[in-house]
Amino acid sequence: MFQKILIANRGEIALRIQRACRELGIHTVAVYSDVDRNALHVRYADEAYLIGPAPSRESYLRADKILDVARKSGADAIHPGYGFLAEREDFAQACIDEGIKFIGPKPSAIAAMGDKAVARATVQKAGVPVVPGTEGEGGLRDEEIIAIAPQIGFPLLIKATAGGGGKGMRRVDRMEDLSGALASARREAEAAFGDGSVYLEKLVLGARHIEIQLLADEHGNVIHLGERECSIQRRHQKIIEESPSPAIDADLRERMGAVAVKAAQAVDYHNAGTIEFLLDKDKNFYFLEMNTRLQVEHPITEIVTGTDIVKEQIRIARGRVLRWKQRSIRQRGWAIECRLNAEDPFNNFMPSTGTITRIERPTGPGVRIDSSMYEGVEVTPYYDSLIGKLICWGESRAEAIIRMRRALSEYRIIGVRTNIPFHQAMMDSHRFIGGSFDTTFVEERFALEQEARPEDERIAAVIATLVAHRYERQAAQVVRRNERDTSNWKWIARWERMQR
Amino acid sequence: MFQKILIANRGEIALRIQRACRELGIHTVAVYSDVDRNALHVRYADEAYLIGPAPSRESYLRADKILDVARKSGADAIHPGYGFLAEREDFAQACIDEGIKFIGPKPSAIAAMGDKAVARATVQKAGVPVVPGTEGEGGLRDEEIIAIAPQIGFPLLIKATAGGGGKGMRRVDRMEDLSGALASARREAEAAFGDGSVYLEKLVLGARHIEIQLLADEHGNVIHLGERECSIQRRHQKIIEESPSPAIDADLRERMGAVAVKAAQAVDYHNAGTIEFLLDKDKNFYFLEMNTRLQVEHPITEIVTGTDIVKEQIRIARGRVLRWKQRSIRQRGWAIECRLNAEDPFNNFMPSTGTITRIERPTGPGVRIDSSMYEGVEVTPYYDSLIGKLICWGESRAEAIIRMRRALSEYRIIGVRTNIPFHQAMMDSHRFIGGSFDTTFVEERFALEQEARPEDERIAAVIATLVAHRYERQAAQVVRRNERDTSNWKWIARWERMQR
Amino acid sequence: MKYVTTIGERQYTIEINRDDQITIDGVTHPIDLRAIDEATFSLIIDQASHEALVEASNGEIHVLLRGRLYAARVEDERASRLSRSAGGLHAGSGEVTLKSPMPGLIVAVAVTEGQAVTKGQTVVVLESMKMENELKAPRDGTITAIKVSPRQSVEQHQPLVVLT
Amino acid sequence: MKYVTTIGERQYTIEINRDDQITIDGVTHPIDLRAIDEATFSLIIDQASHEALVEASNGEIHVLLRGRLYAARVEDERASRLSRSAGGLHAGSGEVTLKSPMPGLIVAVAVTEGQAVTKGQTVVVLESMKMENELKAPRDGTITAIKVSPRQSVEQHQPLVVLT
Repeated sequence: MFQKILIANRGEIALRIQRACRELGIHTVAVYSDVDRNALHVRYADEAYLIGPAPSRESYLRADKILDVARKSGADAIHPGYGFLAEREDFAQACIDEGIKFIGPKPSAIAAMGDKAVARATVQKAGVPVVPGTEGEGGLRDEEIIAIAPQIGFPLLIKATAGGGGKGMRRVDRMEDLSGALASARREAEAAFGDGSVYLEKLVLGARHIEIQLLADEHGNVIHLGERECSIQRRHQKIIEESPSPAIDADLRERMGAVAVKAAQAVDYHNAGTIEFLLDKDKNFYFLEMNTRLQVEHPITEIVTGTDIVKEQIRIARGRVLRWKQRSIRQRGWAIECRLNAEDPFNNFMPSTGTITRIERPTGPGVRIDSSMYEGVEVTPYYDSLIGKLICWGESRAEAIIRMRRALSEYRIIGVRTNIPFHQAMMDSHRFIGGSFDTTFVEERFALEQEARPEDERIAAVIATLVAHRYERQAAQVVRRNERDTSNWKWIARWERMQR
Repeated sequence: MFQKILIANRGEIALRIQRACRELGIHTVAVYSDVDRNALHVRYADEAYLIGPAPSRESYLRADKILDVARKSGADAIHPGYGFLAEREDFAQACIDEGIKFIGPKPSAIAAMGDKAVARATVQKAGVPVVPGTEGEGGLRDEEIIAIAPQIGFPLLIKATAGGGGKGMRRVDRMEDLSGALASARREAEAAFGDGSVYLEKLVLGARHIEIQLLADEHGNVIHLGERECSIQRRHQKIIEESPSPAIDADLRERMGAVAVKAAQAVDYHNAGTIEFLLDKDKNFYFLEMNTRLQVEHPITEIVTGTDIVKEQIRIARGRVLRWKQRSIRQRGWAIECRLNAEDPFNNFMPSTGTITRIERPTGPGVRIDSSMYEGVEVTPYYDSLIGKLICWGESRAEAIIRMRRALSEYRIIGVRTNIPFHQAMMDSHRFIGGSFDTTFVEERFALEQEARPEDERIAAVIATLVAHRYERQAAQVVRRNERDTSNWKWIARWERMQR
Repeated sequence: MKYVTTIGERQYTIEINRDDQITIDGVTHPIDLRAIDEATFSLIIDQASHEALVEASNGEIHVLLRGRLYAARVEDERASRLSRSAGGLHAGSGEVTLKSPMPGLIVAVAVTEGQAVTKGQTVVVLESMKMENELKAPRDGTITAIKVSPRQSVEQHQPLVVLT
Repeated sequence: MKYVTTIGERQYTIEINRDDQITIDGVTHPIDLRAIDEATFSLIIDQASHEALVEASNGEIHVLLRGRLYAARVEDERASRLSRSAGGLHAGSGEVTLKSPMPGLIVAVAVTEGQAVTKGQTVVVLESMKMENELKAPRDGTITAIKVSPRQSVEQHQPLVVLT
């Protein structure tokens, strides 16, 4: 039984884990960087410890400081969330050495899946289909790679063995481009991961990204919670996920689930994890990689299967036996998640920083929000741009989509730009509604246009004019000329309310 | 196909119906009273019409004005919500006469169920068990009632035939009290409903309040969506509801459901409706009354059955055939609703009016909120004190309870008193957790005590002192003496942020 | 700066030494208080994290913490000494006017002039927000005046009865 | 009071006659505008209900309406006439400095001094929030100065390149 869990993370996922702990009656310990003193994960925690300056490498990536806090606070377990230290075998090992339970898999499983080339080889041995590519455990020299490439065939992908987030990844269409692409991919991988090793994979055209959520206890039981489709991506970043997938039927789900379980068993996997697959047009599927941690998009699976993956992670880490058999897991209805990012969809998705001055969140039936934003929060450039996850459930995919439309219409954020207009356009897109898309859809076929809405524009002009008029009139009455700046805007509404 | 629906209501239920319309792509027309101009249901609507002063009888109860708005706006249907005009057969008839679809049952069904004595007689004829009591259709004189009473036995209840909300209801334990109680019950019923008719029912001791949610299309198909338990009541007002009920098993559910369907069929019922039953200790159940409208507590049924009752009401009113057979309805997990009222649980649940200056709402897994409150809203004495519904789902009843605890801990409202502490105490109560309670539980066995929390009190003292200290210090620096009033409190935090 | 803060029956002596340190009843604690918005304050004290909504109301400071509302009176030490030496005055003597806590309709007046009442006894029944509410005597005393009658509408803060 | 309000390419002439009535491009409409809070405004116009978040930003008024952000310039009629007669000045001539929209790391500088660029052409690649972002030329022109180099950290608003 855990009394106290340290959450080695920030943002919405730290809050998500704290909620699970609070429901279970477990005390939480937060760690935070200088700029996060007012963050929700600090305010929601039972205890909070400052661990360093804003840059992650000086705070959230400092395993030594985090372990020090764990010791000081007397935490019996650490939940790493996703990102930061979540997939660092050395951190998981350091926890074990300290006698603190790491809520996740064994270090050896993290290591085996962390090197993408090793992972390919390992699961292939266990009978899991992989995309044709270089065999073995990576570390090939350029000459070897160039020699193998023609057997794999073009187009192909160069991938970093330490890969993640598309770094060190290159598409190569012709033999003559290979050598140059290898050099630049290695440079990028070296810069990003400190490791320039790469391997080759055949590029699967028209592929969808399908992943299987797994739960594995420490007694050899492994089940899957069905699939998620994450093909709506941009620059290898997932933007919209759904469960189930419109491309999967019961038979394929069972086969992919069984293979995913086999892949996990190949590394003696414990706790929650995800096997990512590519699914081609002929419904062949290939192992892509395993994420040995909680995923951003776990809520859609929770909703359709009626589970709480984070509470389950904690139960598993306590040594409990899985409460379900595979046959008791059933998907019900459909869930979609839109990742809300602070970025400008009309300006090449440029990240947007600033202070969120007002948030209006959707509520009502079928809506879930996981977010750590609040009014007055500053979105800084130090961490990723995810400002919230909006998840909608519907009886059918169609209902999930109309509900997402409704929820997006209620979600209002001012102070930073958000990609809400992108999501709105996607929910109106015929191809998305029809379920016929692949991972290239956003970048190659989906154009977000600032299409004219003349009536709305006219109303916006009216509101702008009326508000400006009031401001002028009231400012003339009350405020001295030199105090008229934008900060007075807030004050006006308040003044007006006082006058009523 | 409806293009435009007028919602003849206000508050959270108007918003709930508007959300359903927005999801279905139907335009909405709001009506509002003077004090509701800034209400969410006005701001969420596509069109909004002022219909009169604050008191309901001059606005939300003015059928003539509402029909006038329906004509002017070109609405093809009216959704009455609950309360106000929802169970007024004359209003339903007036809609029909205007060629506007009333989203609810036929006037004759409203009438048959509206007179509680008639309803008893009608369903009894159809083979539905009723509590022993006076036979026939009410309108009995005192002498007749006094003559029948001994056959029914004491304790018994006097009830108003036009009843609702406990008005005109009296418990009578002895023959000698009957005559006086009759007189006062008739007076109260006359004052409340303009109709002093009463009837008698045997008082069922230790009874639980169980109700069955029905859906009936206009083609003769009737199904039920399982039960809700609403035994946590105070002064005949429901406070906490849950679905399923800890007192019901599959067999009893099937039997009660079948009887409820029979009761509805007895009046050729269409649309959504609810049959309320008393369930005694021996699991005998008795028809209590039918609510011929949407219920406040409908969300818990939506969540466990995966339906959207309001969208279903609209589909039924469009003439669609029910999309489900009885056998396709399944309950999954457990849902609990806490009604948040503006009232002081430590001061005899005295209603609390005022301006809500800050609301913090729970989000995250398994939480739904239906509320029409916002920061700056004024809670007036004109309408009921319901300020929100907090609904939590869990895989099991235990999980629903721990999640409700977590959600209640996140829900923070300042500006009016709320009954959140009552709900927190209930979620910690052994009897509630054990599921062993009846409708008298809150009033007879549940004591909400302001039990000491010395550590929290100490922290509250520290925060109060620190905030007061800052205020004093800053006020001394910046504000002239005569401007120091409570409205400066807001300003201080802002000032402080500006100084950072 | 030294304060005496009272919540209910209990008094806390809190000394604010520096922005990041206080002394409570003689024991020193490191603190970090942040204003999140106009009403929300986050306190970290001895590494424990607390968050409260704070509002000033009638000279008291209301602190909503973990679902419970605490009404605190904060006085600096000197003022506190003064008020204690003048104490006993406002404890149960003098005239008290029971006012309507909200607009509504008087349903019943349960007392008559000259009647002795005990603390907590129902004095007036007021209908508001579709509910009947029993207004109770704030302390023992005698009813010296009744200002309303049944079926009368009243405004918020309107005097209802006077108690001596 | 008569205003000329510009959103994108379009201009609206809006006359505010009374608190409850305006004239848009010559047509009169009944209106009811309410401030819900500092940023939220509710408008009922011809019975149609609209709600927007409004914020002032760099002399423009930003209106977030149905998920879309509109940047409006509101001028009274006289000021508008003046600015139009002075018009054409700020259309594509003079020196433009491309500044960093946020703190970050320069990944690449895609141009050289003296190079001609067209509007929309990538000039600098900036890494921030774990993403690479392409900063583009705001209009056609010639690069006259480059102020940063790859792997250099930059602050928000730091000048990157100058375009003439």
